Amino acid sequence: MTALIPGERIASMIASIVPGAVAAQDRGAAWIRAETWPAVARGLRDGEETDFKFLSAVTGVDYIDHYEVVYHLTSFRLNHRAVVKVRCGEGREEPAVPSCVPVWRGADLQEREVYDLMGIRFDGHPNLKRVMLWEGFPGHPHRKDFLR
Amino acid sequence: MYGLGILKGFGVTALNAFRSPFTVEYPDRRVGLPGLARSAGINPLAFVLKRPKDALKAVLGLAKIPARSQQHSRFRGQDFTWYVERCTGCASCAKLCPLGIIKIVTDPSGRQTQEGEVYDIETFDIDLARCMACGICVEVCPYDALHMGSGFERARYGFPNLLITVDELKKAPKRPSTWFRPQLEERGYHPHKSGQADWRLVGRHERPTAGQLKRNWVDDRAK
Amino acid sequence: MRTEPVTVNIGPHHPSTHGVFRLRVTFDGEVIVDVEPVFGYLHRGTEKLAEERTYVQFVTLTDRMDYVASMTNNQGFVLAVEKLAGITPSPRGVWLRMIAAELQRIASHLVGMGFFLQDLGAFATPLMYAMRERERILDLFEMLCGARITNSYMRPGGVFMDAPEDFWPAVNRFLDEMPGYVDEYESLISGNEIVLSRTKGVARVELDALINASISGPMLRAAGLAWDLRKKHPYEFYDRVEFDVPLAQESDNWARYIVRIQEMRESVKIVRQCVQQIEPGPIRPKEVPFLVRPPAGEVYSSIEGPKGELGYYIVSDGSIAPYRCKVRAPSYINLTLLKDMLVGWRVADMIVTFGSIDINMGEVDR
Amino acid sequence: MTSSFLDNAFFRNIYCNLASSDSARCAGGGPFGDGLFPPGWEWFAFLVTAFLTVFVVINGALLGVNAYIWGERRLIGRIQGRPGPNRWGPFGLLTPVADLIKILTKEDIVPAAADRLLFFLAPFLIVVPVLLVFAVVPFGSSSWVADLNIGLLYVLAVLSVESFAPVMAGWGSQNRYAMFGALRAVALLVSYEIPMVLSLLGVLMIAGSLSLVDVVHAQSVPFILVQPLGFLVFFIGTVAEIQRAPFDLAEAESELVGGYHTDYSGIRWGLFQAGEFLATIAGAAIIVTVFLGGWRGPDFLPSHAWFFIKLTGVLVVMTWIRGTLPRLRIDQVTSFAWKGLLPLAALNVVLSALLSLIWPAPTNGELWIMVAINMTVAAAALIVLGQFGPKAGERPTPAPVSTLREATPGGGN
Repeated sequence: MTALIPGERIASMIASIVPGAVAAQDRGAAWIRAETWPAVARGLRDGEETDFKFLSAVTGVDYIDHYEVVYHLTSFRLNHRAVVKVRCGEGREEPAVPSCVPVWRGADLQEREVYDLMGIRFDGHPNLKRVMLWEGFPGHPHRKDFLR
Repeated sequence: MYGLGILKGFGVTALNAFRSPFTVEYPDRRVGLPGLARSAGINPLAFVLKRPKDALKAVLGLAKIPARSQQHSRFRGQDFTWYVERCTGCASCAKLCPLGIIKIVTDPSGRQTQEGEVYDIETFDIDLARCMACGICVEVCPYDALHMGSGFERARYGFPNLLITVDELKKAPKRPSTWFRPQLEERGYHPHKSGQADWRLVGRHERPTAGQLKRNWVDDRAK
Repeated sequence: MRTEPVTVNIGPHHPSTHGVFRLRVTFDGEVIVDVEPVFGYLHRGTEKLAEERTYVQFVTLTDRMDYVASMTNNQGFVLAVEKLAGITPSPRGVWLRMIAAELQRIASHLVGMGFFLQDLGAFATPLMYAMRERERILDLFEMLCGARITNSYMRPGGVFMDAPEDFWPAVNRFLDEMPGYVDEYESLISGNEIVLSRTKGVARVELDALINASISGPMLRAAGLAWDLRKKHPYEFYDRVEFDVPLAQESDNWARYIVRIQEMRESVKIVRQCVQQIEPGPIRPKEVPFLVRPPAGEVYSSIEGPKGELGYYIVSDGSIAPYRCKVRAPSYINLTLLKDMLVGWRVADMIVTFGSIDINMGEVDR
Repeated sequence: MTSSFLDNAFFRNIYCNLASSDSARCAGGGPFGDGLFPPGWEWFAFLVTAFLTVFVVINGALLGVNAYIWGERRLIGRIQGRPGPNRWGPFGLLTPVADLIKILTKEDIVPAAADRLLFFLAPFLIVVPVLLVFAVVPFGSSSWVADLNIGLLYVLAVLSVESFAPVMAGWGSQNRYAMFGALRAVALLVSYEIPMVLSLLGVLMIAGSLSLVDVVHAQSVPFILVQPLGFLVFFIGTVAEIQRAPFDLAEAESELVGGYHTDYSGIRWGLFQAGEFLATIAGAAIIVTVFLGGWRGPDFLPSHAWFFIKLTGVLVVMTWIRGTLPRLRIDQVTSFAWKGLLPLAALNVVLSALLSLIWPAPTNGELWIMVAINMTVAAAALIVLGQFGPKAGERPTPAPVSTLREATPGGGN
């Protein structure tokens, strides 16, 4: 069975990589400060007991008062999985997260999709363009305030 | 040796050339003399003597017999089957349709049946142009009034003609699919073989007897 | 001699792009210099639609994502909902789901293989053979749920309807004949020197690059990594059936093809065991309501789809509809390395590589 | 001209009815007494008969195309488990007619950027040379339009004119797919011309003549047995030359949509298709004539029947190949021609030269000795060459990816 690492455990793992990176934690996930995310990502990927070589999914979620990017990480060797979240600042204006494409190539298309549909900017992405919709499409459809 | 794999492939294709085709030819199928005679139910020799003209046609490759794929009784067809006798106008189907393509307008009739109060259905429009035949409307119908149809030949010129109205639903031949209707399957019903199904047949329950009705509606309430 | 690169638009209306997909390719002669995929011609906003639909209603929309593997789409979604709402499915329903999903895996691999060979330029013959068997699987699906492609067969807690009696002899007959058909493809294709010389060593990717690019499914197994969620994370009753995970080491087009062929054989084995082990009983628990109302929370659940890890991330706010439903679409993410795979190869290899990734545009664009 | 269509009794009768005064050809006058034309008008009678002959042959060839299209579709259908076209007319025989009507009534689209002269000329250039081939093909023991003493040379020359058409079409369409197809077609045609011509040399040495009629007369033993290597190379070369699967990469509908005829529509596209099928029939006819003994066969069937039976057999094999094999890549196709077929053809030439030094005019028995020797050498050559060819499981050298990637402008996708 692919074990899901509890939020507390992953938080302590992250804290040992970059002290002070964990902003919050709950049973299932750990929240990370956006500015530390690239360093944390690299640590999670290369760490001996984390070994998250595989980035399963990148999801943007609109929580009305803020946006969150959720990363689902998988380790093939240790057969475990963890959920790491990054909060994109406060409020709805200009949400942005550092890109993790330098760490995981697999984030490339997924981050572009999140950027396209949720409007979260990924700083440092090599080719941040819209994927599903055309350039100049008004708005970002997955936002809760998007009107059809 | 180089080339043997290619030769093996030639063997496979040659073998397949002598198998009979798996195509289902719709709506009709070309047959030769033996096929035509078999479809008529007599042996070819007798067929030649009895119907020489058709036999000649068959030999020339011009004879055809109707053909249709073997459809399972659960097939979710396009035309819906609706029993006005069973419908109470609860509009569950309209509420739970994922695409919202069912439009129901009802009017209280004041009539009661054994299964609840009945509304007069003034409008029951199903916009087949947008229907994806998911069958959730049938799944949620509490009184088994709405069934998937078994037809698939509802091609029309233009989207408005795809709208099924309440009059059409009432008049349409009642050949419900057994999709999500295990009681029909238990009774061995097949829409293409068994003919039309009466509204008394398609329900989940037996028609309650007078005694049951009295128990349900009078005795239980008196408690 | 002065030459200049030529930019060609492959698609969106191209016979071999497997749907409406566009590639902006720069060629130097016949050699590919640059590739830029352009998506979105089939984008329907499925994830947004989920936010306005109840959980059961959204099952019908999952069919439309990967439309050659709708059963596995359903399966992934209902598993996520069950995990979220804490529903324990009925055993018979689970067995039926496994039978349907494995049959669907065979069908999907048949389509993948057939179009892969079609892209190689075989005049539709292997494709027709693949369609012949897929047709029989679709007939089985019609028996199960009345629809051939867009099944919507599964519900949280099980399936919506038990298999009819005539399903069991039909599925047994199919299982008896299917290995023979796979042998037929193998003798038609696998030994063919033209196919070998066209696919061996073409579009090779290193395993590390594949993992780093989040590529999953047969592509990963063709690179020699035994990662199959059915083994590593046995959802449903996959721990109760025995099967092998086919592996190849080469990580080229040939390896991807041969892994799919072998997976079909394994799926036949799985379905056979499911048919033997299935037990009578209800197909879904009576207490599961039509309007599933999971508690507030979130879940990520993934299954091994025919094309890779098919994951559903659902955030619930306690209402009858998901607050956010994200689909981890394997077809889409498997395209990440497309450029690396194609650059340096020729026009013909590009089409074949595209076929070997086995994408489905309905799932890529969602 | 050594002999011509007037050797055919049918056309000689027509000619002699028109001009019975030509005592050289019509000894004893026409069958119906005096001719229509007075003496001195033999040239006109000749012209009329010639026109009639050409009319019959060309229309026969085009009818053959229709029949072949039907036959191929039926056969490939059966190979794929389908019935094939069977709706229109008995057994679907009228399907090509329906296709033709459809093609004729379709809109003729000319791309705005097209080079109109090339665009319009190309479809004709693909049909006419193939039709010219039929001029020298002997269909029966005395049925041919012309028996040229350089018949084989004429066939090769005329067929190589055909390679202009794809280039004209590809360039004229101003379409990149078409351009790719055109360049592929040229690479293919140029590569396969050489082994094809070389493979015919052996036949010429044994037959001692370039005339197709003489070649058939020389085949007391069919040359497929005397020249197995030559036949193999010529057969593969012909399939490649007429661009059928597995060498159809100039059209390659899964890669280049339609290759050089991507932008054509209506009857112009139809001409390309007709040209392709005509070329197939012409190629098969040449194979039958040169290697399968032409019209020769046991006496219980007329010579024409033997020719058409053999022709049908070759066409069925070609269709079977098309239904089975996937397409090769362009570099594989050309390297196969240069590294595989050319050595075989050269070996065949050397061997045939040696053998024809020993037996300059082989008798029947000597031919059978040649069969034995040639068969042995062919088997040995194929086995030896098979060791060098790309074996199953062996990888071709991949293209230099890293260098190319550095030259790529821009970042990731």
